Amino acid sequence: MSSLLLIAGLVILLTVLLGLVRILRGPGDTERLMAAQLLGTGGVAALLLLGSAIDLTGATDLALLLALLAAFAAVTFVAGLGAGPAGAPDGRRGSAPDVRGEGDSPASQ
Amino acid sequence: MPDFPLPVPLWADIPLALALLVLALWLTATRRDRAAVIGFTGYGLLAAIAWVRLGSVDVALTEAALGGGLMGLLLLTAAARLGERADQPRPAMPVRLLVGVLCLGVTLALAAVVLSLPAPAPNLVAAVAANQAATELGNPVAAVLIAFRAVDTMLESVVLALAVIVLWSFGADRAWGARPRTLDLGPPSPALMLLGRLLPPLGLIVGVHLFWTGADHPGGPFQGGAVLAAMAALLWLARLGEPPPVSDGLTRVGIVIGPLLFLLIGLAGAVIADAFLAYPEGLTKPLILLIEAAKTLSVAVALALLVAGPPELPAPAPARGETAAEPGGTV
Amino acid sequence: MTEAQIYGICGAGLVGIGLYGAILGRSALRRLLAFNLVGSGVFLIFGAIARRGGLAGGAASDPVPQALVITGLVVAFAATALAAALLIRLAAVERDEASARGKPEAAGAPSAPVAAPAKSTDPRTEQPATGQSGAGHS
Amino acid sequence: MSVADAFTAIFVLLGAFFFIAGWVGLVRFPDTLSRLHALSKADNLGLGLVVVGLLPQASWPFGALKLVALWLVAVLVGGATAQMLAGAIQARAGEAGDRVAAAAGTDAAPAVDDGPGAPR
Repeated sequence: MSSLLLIAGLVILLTVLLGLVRILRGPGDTERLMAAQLLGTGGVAALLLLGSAIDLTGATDLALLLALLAAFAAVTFVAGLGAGPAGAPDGRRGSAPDVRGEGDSPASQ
Repeated sequence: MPDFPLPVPLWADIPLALALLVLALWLTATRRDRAAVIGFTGYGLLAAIAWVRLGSVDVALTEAALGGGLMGLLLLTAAARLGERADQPRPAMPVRLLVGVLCLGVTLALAAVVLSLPAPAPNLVAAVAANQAATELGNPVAAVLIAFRAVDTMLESVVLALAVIVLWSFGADRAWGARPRTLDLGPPSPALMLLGRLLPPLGLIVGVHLFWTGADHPGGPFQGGAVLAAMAALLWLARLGEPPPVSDGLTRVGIVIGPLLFLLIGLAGAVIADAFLAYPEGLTKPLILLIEAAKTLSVAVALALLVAGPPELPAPAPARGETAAEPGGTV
Repeated sequence: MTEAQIYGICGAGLVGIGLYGAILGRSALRRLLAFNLVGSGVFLIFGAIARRGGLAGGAASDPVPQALVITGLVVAFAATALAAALLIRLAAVERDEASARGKPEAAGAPSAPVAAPAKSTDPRTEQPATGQSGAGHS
Repeated sequence: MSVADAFTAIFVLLGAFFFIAGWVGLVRFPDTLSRLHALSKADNLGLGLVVVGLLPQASWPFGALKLVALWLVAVLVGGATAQMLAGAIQARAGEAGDRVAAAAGTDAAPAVDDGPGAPR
């Protein structure tokens, strides 16, 4: 049984690690954020599976913490879209156009 | 750990380590600040998993709470506040090459050191285990933090309090006494408000659980405090509450109560028990609990205030009427 | 290869990458990230050593280095928060100065003349000092 | 293999399948909203099925309770963030459309949503 859980956990971990491609290539920051979130969820699932397969103490606590906090990046990102740079009373302008932005993958691969 | 059909190091650790390195390379090379910061939040999540694989669940919890949660919040707020700024001119190619070679040298030297560590690894596991009973704590890491290396831990909570003071001093003179406003990123979306209403109660439970369970299992004041701070920041982000003004007395008490109590009990230990920061026989566990509770509170307050930023005056004269509903809530 | 070796080497690589980024980063925020990478790499090496010691001593990980890393993580976070606040403050001051100089900026026009002179004098005097404290932290 | 183990195996494998599907969708789907859809599948179904599958293996009652709490948190957080992201994407698309319509011309081009032509 536990070897099946282990394999499933490893498969999920590898899958979400491959999702890093989206962080690296974008094209937009929204995609990067989604990939980061998949990383969080998949990390939670992998931790649960590995935790019950090879008896990692505290893996469930960590998974709970990750599930609770993994979305903070997304939340702040979206909230930050509406905000302008510091001191500018009127948000909206300046920050909206650069949601997208070309990924520069050649540097990393 | 029993044997398994496939070697975990090969399939989990090497990809994880590679992912960390690729992500690190990418976020130093990429062009845009905010993209790099998003990558860094992913990095924090991966690092937490790496720490579990290293057998340090306590560290993994801290890394997840700070690196995965609060750090993303802090840096993405900073990125939103800064906007995209023009890149600074890059130095000439030879300089970059030189720096690259030197950094590679550092890496190679460190890697050589890691690979040539002495074979029977020196450790303090036995020493900690031998004396752990005296602290009545089941978690060896907690015992080290609160008893065996108590000076470190106390000074570290002093550092947190000092950091808040320094941060507050960044504000303009005119703004002294006002509220921090760095997290005030504009009107929240309905989904954010829902999250802000439902998540903090759960986070409160998890935070207190982490603090309480820290005596015998992985967890402790830092992890619990970080979760509580993250929940407070979420509330402020959703505008369901506001950070307290810098002049608020209760907040100041909250910041210093942890280190202060630690210090007082430590000083009392010099008189009652035999040394500074020693705990008297029999009272060890209650005193440790008291210190840890105060420390959890102080860590939570200090971390939340660190994320909230220096005091700021409300944005001058909205002029466009969109944020005009706000002045009622300000000091 | 044990996991201690894998993550130890990973940590060594992170220190190198972070150093490069901290020296030649494209922007201040990026250098801040790189500084965190260096810290993370050092902590991972610490973790590798703790893992070896722990396995030799019959535990999952040596508790003493773990405690040190926890302390270090919290302090690194505090330093990062300070640096980020400094960057935001600096950007606000620069923007105020730019609008005080009468740059034709759409958003700055109505409010800037009132707020700018008072705001831009005091931060300028504290700027060198804050710059130093930032350097001391990183 | 007991019934509980078979139950676990089926649900965990299904969950893993949804993670793979979510990843494929995230990498291969042409536009942002579809990718978000794929991500939500992995978020809710993938993690949910894994948690359901692990329930028989968890210690009763606190281990199981923790798992259920975890899944509830994940669904709440995943749903709310997906909603927020979708709202942001839509607002951006609307803004870009306005700007194109007004033919302001300066920074309209980079703001247009990354449509079918997204690099791959």
